[in-house]
Amino acid sequence: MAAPKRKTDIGPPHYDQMLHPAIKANYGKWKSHQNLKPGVLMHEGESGAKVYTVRGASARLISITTIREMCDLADKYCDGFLRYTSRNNVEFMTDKEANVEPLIADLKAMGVPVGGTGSSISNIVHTQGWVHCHSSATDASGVVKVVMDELIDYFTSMSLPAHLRIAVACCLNMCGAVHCSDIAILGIHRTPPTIDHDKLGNMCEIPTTVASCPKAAIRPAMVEGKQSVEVIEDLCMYCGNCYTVCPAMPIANPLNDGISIWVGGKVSNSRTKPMFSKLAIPYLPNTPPRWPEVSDAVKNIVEVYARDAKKYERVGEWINRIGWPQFFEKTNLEFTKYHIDDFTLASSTYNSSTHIKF
Amino acid sequence: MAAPKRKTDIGPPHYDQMLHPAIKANYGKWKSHQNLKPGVLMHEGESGAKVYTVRGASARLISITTIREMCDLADKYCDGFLRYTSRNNVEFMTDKEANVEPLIADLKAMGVPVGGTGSSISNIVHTQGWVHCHSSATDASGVVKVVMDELIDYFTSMSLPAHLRIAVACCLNMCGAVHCSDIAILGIHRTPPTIDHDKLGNMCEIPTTVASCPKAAIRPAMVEGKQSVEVIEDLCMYCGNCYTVCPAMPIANPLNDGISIWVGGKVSNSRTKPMFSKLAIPYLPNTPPRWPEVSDAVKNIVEVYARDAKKYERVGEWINRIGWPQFFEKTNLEFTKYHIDDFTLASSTYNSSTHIKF
Amino acid sequence: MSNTPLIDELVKGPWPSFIKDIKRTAEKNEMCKDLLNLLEMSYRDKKTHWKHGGIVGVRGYGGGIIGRYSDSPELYPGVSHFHTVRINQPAGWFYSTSALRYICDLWEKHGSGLTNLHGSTGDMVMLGTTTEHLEDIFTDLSEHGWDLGGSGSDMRTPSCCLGKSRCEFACIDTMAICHDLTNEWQDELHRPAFPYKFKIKIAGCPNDCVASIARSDCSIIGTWRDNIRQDDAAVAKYASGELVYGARADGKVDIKADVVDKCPTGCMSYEGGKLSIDNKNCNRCMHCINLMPQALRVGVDGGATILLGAKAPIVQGALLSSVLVPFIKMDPPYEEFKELIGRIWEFWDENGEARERIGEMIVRIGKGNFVEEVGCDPIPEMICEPRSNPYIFYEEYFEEE
Amino acid sequence: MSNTPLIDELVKGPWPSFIKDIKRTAEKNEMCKDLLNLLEMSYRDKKTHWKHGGIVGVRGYGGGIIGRYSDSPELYPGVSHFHTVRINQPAGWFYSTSALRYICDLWEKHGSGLTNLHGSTGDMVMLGTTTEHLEDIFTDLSEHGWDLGGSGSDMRTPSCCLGKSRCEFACIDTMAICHDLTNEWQDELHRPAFPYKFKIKIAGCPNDCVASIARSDCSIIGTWRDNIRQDDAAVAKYASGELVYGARADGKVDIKADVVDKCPTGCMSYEGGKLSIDNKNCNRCMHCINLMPQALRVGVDGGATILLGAKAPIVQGALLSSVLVPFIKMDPPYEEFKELIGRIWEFWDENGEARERIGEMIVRIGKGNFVEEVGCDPIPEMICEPRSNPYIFYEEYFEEE
Ligand code: SRM
Ligand code: SRM
Ligand code: SRM
Ligand code: SRM
Ligand code: SF4
Ligand code: SF4
Ligand code: SF4
Ligand code: SF4
Ligand code: SF4
Ligand code: SF4
Ligand code: SF4
Ligand code: SF4
Repeated sequence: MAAPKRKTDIGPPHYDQMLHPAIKANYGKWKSHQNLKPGVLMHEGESGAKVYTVRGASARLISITTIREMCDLADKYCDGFLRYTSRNNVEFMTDKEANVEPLIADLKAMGVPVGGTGSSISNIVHTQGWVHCHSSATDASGVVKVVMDELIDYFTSMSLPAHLRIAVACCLNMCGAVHCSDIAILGIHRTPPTIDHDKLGNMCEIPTTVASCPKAAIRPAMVEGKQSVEVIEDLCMYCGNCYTVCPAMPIANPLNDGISIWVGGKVSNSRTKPMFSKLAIPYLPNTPPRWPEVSDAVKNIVEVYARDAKKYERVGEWINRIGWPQFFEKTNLEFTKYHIDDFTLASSTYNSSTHIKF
Repeated sequence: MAAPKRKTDIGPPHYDQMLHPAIKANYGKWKSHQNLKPGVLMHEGESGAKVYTVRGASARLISITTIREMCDLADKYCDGFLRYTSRNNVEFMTDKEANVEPLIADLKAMGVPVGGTGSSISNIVHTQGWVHCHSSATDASGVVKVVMDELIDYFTSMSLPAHLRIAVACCLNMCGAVHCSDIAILGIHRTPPTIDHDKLGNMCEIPTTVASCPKAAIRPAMVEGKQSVEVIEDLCMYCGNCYTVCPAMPIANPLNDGISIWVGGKVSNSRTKPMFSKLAIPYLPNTPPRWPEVSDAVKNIVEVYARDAKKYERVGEWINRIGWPQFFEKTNLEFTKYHIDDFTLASSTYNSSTHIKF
Repeated sequence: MSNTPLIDELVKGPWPSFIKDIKRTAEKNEMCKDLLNLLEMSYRDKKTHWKHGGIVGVRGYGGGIIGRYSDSPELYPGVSHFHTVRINQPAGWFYSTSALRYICDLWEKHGSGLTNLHGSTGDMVMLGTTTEHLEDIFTDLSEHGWDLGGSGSDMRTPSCCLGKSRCEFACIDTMAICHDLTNEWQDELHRPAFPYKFKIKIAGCPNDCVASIARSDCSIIGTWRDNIRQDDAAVAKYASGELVYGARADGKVDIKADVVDKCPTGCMSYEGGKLSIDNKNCNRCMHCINLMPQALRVGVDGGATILLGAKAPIVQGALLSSVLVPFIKMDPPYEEFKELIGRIWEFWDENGEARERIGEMIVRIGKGNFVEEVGCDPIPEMICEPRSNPYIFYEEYFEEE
Repeated sequence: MSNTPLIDELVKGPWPSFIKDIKRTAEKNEMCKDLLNLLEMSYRDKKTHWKHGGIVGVRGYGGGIIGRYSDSPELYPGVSHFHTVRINQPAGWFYSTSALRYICDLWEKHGSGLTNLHGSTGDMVMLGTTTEHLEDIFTDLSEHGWDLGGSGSDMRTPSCCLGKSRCEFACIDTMAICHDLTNEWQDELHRPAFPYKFKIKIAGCPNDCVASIARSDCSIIGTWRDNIRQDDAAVAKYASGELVYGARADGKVDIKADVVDKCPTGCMSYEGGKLSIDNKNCNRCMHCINLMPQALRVGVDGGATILLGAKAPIVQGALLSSVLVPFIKMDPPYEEFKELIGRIWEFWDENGEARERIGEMIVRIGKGNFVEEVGCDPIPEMICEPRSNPYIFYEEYFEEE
């Protein structure tokens, strides 16, 4: 029996094979676009050609059952092509205007909301959570589900002052662009790691483990005659990086793990420079299966923003205009000492001016 | 013989004794002011009372000869009162409008330029330099003199877009508000300290000396059997703080000491927040007695600013509008790696955007 | 009663439910069933039940597979091993249905049937398989023209916005670049040899629809050097309301208030119905073009700004990418760019500490030094502002003669 | 030929010449003569000729005198000792000529005749005397109602802008406060007992004419809580050009462009000749008031913003003061303020490291912790923005029951 063929380093398939003919024909020759309604874009080529895009929501964590259904629709309406966006929505493209409405109807029938374009809340970028990661302080897909259930009307409309981008990450590793989101939902640990001294010496390199700590809270130590480490608990701020590096230092703590909320980040260079998200709520409890505290908190921020911001103001731009004191006042959120930075760039966040509103 | 009386902790004389009657009468009851011409202010009380202020330049380093002459003028025109400003100018106040012009004439005759109000270049805040400080990398009073000789027309007029404040400090200790000046002139060392190992152990506390170094470049060391320290020269950036703490580590080096120029700082909260000055020229040679490189460099920056800034734009506000690339282009100054921050807040100064002008 | 009352709550509601989806697939797949059980347990315990990953992989490759084991193999044997396979997506995440159906078939045969389309880095993330399947999966994939993505301390799978394929704003051909770089650096992608991971993301314009500036060690962002193209007739149509900014429900454009006054550089004016742009002072923020795409277009002399160093918070705090090269032409074969990256990798290899991202190294050694070492000229575009502290390492000095 | 050809170059030019002044005084004073010689030597050698200071002082005081010795006593004995005496200036730097003449006489008798009016901290800086004169100087001074200023690790001589004495913008009585605090804390001023120096500067309004925010450990800056007072008739006069912004040669005010459009909060509008201010959104920047002082005035409910921590670069980089208390009434006897400073000093005393300014300590221990320890509530006015890094020290957590 001949060994099966095994090529390496061939790279991904060429995108050329994956493009709808109308996309291929107008590649690099687009002139403009219009946003016809929520979830529907029309791109116009220099030649006058038109391509319609319908954007549907996706849970991102999807099974082959769902993917095949999406393929069925693409076969029916889009000559057998489709794509996913950088925020995990699914997009169907066709040059036949007549296909748009039937496609939308089929999507809705399948339970796929159509929207996410323009001044909407698009899909939530997120991570693995309890579905697949050892590091997670909370679930990701579940949190996304409950938050989007609450905010779905903002997905299917374009009624906000500007784009609003939400992200979820299940630990401080922040897989995804969580740290630059209009609203970021972040799983957090709040207690120091425990140390399995029996295993540490065998499982982990001690110098690497010591170096992993941003706060220099870890020191080599002999414990009961074993090479291990100790954690100076006063210095530890629960980032979990030691656990990433050394499995013998688990940090999960069901009683205390939870979620923090961050606001005002952005990525685009439109008008203002990209910005990091800033702390809004230091801690909300982990309350599966539907995390009502989290979805309420996010909804509250979105609603205050929707009411108060001016046209074309992203969340961060809105807050910069009104100032953080008014942000906390208007959202009715508590300001605590945790909001005041104490890490390496802290001094650059202090208010070194008398610019204060009374 | 009785010991002379010796009171302690009586504090300074009460300012009440020092106030012109018209100032006292209107104390806390001022309504408004006008800037009648360069160097002349008129303050108006709620009662309608008027007080005229004439501001004259001062070298700050002044002798009793000069002070007595100033007193003569105050006796002649101001009922025996005068004051100095926070930028070391001298101010004469009178409620008699008729006194203003004769006073100005006398001041000019004395060689005292009148001006420094409003959108002018006021007096240069400065420090001791070679006149009195062991730490100085350059002279202060001499540099001030040559720069103001060059810029005097900006002192006696109000022709600039806004206030322009210059400061000189003779070492990195920066006595004065040098670090927040429209233009700052700063004496610098550029070579590591030398170490007098014979004296160090006796003169200096080794732990304090080690701790004094911002870059952790100093380590305790035994040298030829003596307790001393060593400097890791690759880490040293010549701040001189070790010398401040330990006289056995002199840092002055005539060949290499020099001057750096900083721009765009401000202190007032007017419009924009207070700002630090930023590096414009990393090094100019120390060329007493008239430092032509320094006065030319400052003049060039002032002139470009005067031409290019909009009304009411301080230097830093102007640069923030046009951007640093255009600042370097318009002033024809070289941008070097030294301009790129590499200290603790460095990452916050990187351009994390695509906002670039071509 | 259901075994999974907690996660069943997530079947409710209008947003697509991943639980519903897994449940449907669980009818045919045991791994799905046990995943649901394990997840229910996490929802009850408020705790992950995955253990720290082990090292698994396919022959000849150092990355592409994330090993994953549950902490309760005895309870839920279906997910005792539940590794992830990262398949390198086609550039721009475009698919033919035949290609996607092939992947579905593969995952039906060799895995849980669950995926992430896509992972945050951009890969097709195939969730849940066991070690024994890995070689077969790989062979099958490579036979069908697919390959694995990155993981570990390698170049990670590059990704890009859809660029010229469907966007008039694209100043560079993001998908062509992405495909080319991925192929050029297959060895760097598959055999971890760097101090730490290295991510590349390519956006066609400063809107940065792939968030490259926030999450790639190297961000390639399209821009232009010449002038914004302007169609005055279309400007007039926006002014009259005939054209609107379609991305907002309320999209009528007030050219003065919404465009000119929001221009960050103040380089636009609108007087007597005439819109003027002082292009020398435009910083390419895109705002005006975004609002009036029928009237304003990016210039024709396209290229890219290269920025370096974005990363998540750990260890020294999050970083955004920052400018290294303000403008570089990005035409195949991208020699100038590739040589630059070559020099960067070489320098990082020699000077980076273990688990030190390039952005952290730049901060540690100083961006000025870094720039010089990789053969670039220091220029003010690299920074928002020059240093304000006087702690300068002067490298040149005079010596006594 | 002159002995001092180099510094003679500084006699030329229109700006007042300190060399000319010293020369005039040198005719009667040997110290001046030798100072000129020593300075000439510095100008030649490009190097200071002063040695690291020694500790000198007057009985019972730990500060107020800066010891200074030249490195060339044999060459220039007149300046072999050349100490500085810091005399505490009267608040606001106002003088009667009789007071100043007394000082001149004193310095003629006991010193070089040279001064700085004033030192950067605010003192009258009397340059150049010898150790033997110090006690006599002090006795004479105290007999005449004067006292020494600060030096070393003590509270330094407070200073202030002229405030209510001659400025309509003053929201607090800076001179009264400065005088009161100086007297209240004579012990702290004269007997160094702190980890390092502590400077207080008081400005009457956010224009901060004493640069307190840049160079005082505690900045007291006047502000107001109510509304800007507005005189519409005067606004109209500015509009018509009858009134001008006198501080610029070209001072005609364009109310829309120069005032409204430059308001940093956008809280002003000018329509149909009516200027309106949304005072709730005004951040008290002073710009509009500065430009039209006859039309706009600060509110009547004055008080101060208290900011902490400014300092020069060494050791950890320069700091500006930052907000601790947004608004505090500053009426005599200033109890609330003094108690606050008392708590701050106590905490700094216990927690500050040697030679650690309060600003550096705040950065080291975290401003949130500091604020709590000195009994203030954390409020968003203290910061420009909340933290962006997730490195939070949670202090409260749940324990297993
Ligand atoms: C699968 C994925 C999340 C997702 O649900 O999409 C992921 C999952 C993990 N990431 Fe990530 N990262 C993923 C994209 C990211 C991103 C976003 C990106 O690439 O655009 C980031 C932020 C950007 C960055 O790189 O800084 C990210 C920052 C991290 C970090 C922090 C790295 C740092 O330098 O701060 C870690 C920790 C580490 O490397 O040890 C990490 C580590 C991990 C590990 C391997 C956990 C670990 O500690 O070993 C996770 C495996 C989970 C699992 O069991 O499947 N992951 N990770 C993403 C990769 C999918 C793909 O290939 O397409
Ligand atoms: C399809 C997609 C690219 C892809 O390769 O997948 C895409 C496509 C377009 N983007 Fe985007 N953007 C896409 C992710 C992004 C991202 C990345 C992200 O969200 O993670 C950003 C940066 C977001 C941020 O700043 O945090 C992004 C910032 C923009 C902006 C700038 C918005 C702003 O004002 O800040 C525009 C301009 C606009 O819409 O006015 C834009 C405009 C567009 C246009 C109109 C470009 C065009 O001419 O076709 C496209 C249709 C947008 C729409 O949804 O209305 N796109 N866009 C991505 C869709 C994601 C989704 O499913 O929601
Ligand atoms: C005389 C004066 C400069 C002047 O020409 O006006 C001065 C002179 C000295 N300063 Fe200063 N400082 C003077 C105001 C300042 C200021 C400005 C201010 O107070 O508003 C600053 C910046 C603000 C600050 O405090 O941070 C200042 C920051 C320093 C520093 C750096 C302190 C730091 O924390 O970074 C030092 C170094 C030290 O303390 O060892 C210093 C040290 C010194 C010493 C004592 C030199 C030394 O290392 O021992 C200088 C004595 C010179 C001499 O021989 O006379 N001087 N010093 C000022 C005091 C006059 C007065 O009492 O009115
Ligand atoms: C006399 C003095 C206070 C004192 O107690 O000695 C003073 C007095 C006045 N200042 Fe000042 N300022 C004085 C130092 C300052 C300083 C401190 C400094 O320069 O070190 C500042 C902060 C400078 C900075 O930001 O770097 C200062 C920033 C201002 C401003 C804000 C200017 C701006 O736009 O940033 C104003 C408002 C204006 O002039 O429009 C102002 C306005 C005024 C007014 C008009 C206030 C009034 O109603 O009387 C006074 C006359 C100003 C003039 O010169 O035209 N004063 N003023 C100081 C004179 C110094 C000198 O001799 O030149
Ligand atoms: S954010 Fe943390 S827990 Fe979530 S997938 Fe990434 S590494 Fe795992
Ligand atoms: S959790 Fe973070 S801060 Fe705490 S010991 Fe581990 S690495 Fe250090
Ligand atoms: S700046 Fe430096 S050299 Fe100048 S007076 Fe202050 S301590 Fe002395
Ligand atoms: S000069 Fe500054 S950096 Fe150099 S050794 Fe001395 S204290 Fe350290
Ligand atoms: S980044 Fe620019 S080119 Fe790419 S999809 Fe977004 S708008 Fe289009
Ligand atoms: S792209 Fe931005 S900076 Fe350039 S003209 Fe348009 S709005 Fe102004
Ligand atoms: S700080 Fe304000 S109150 Fe004091 S002098 Fe300046 S403008 Fe007047
Ligand atoms: S004081 Fe400043 S913020 Fe307030 S209204 Fe005037 S210009 Fe605007």
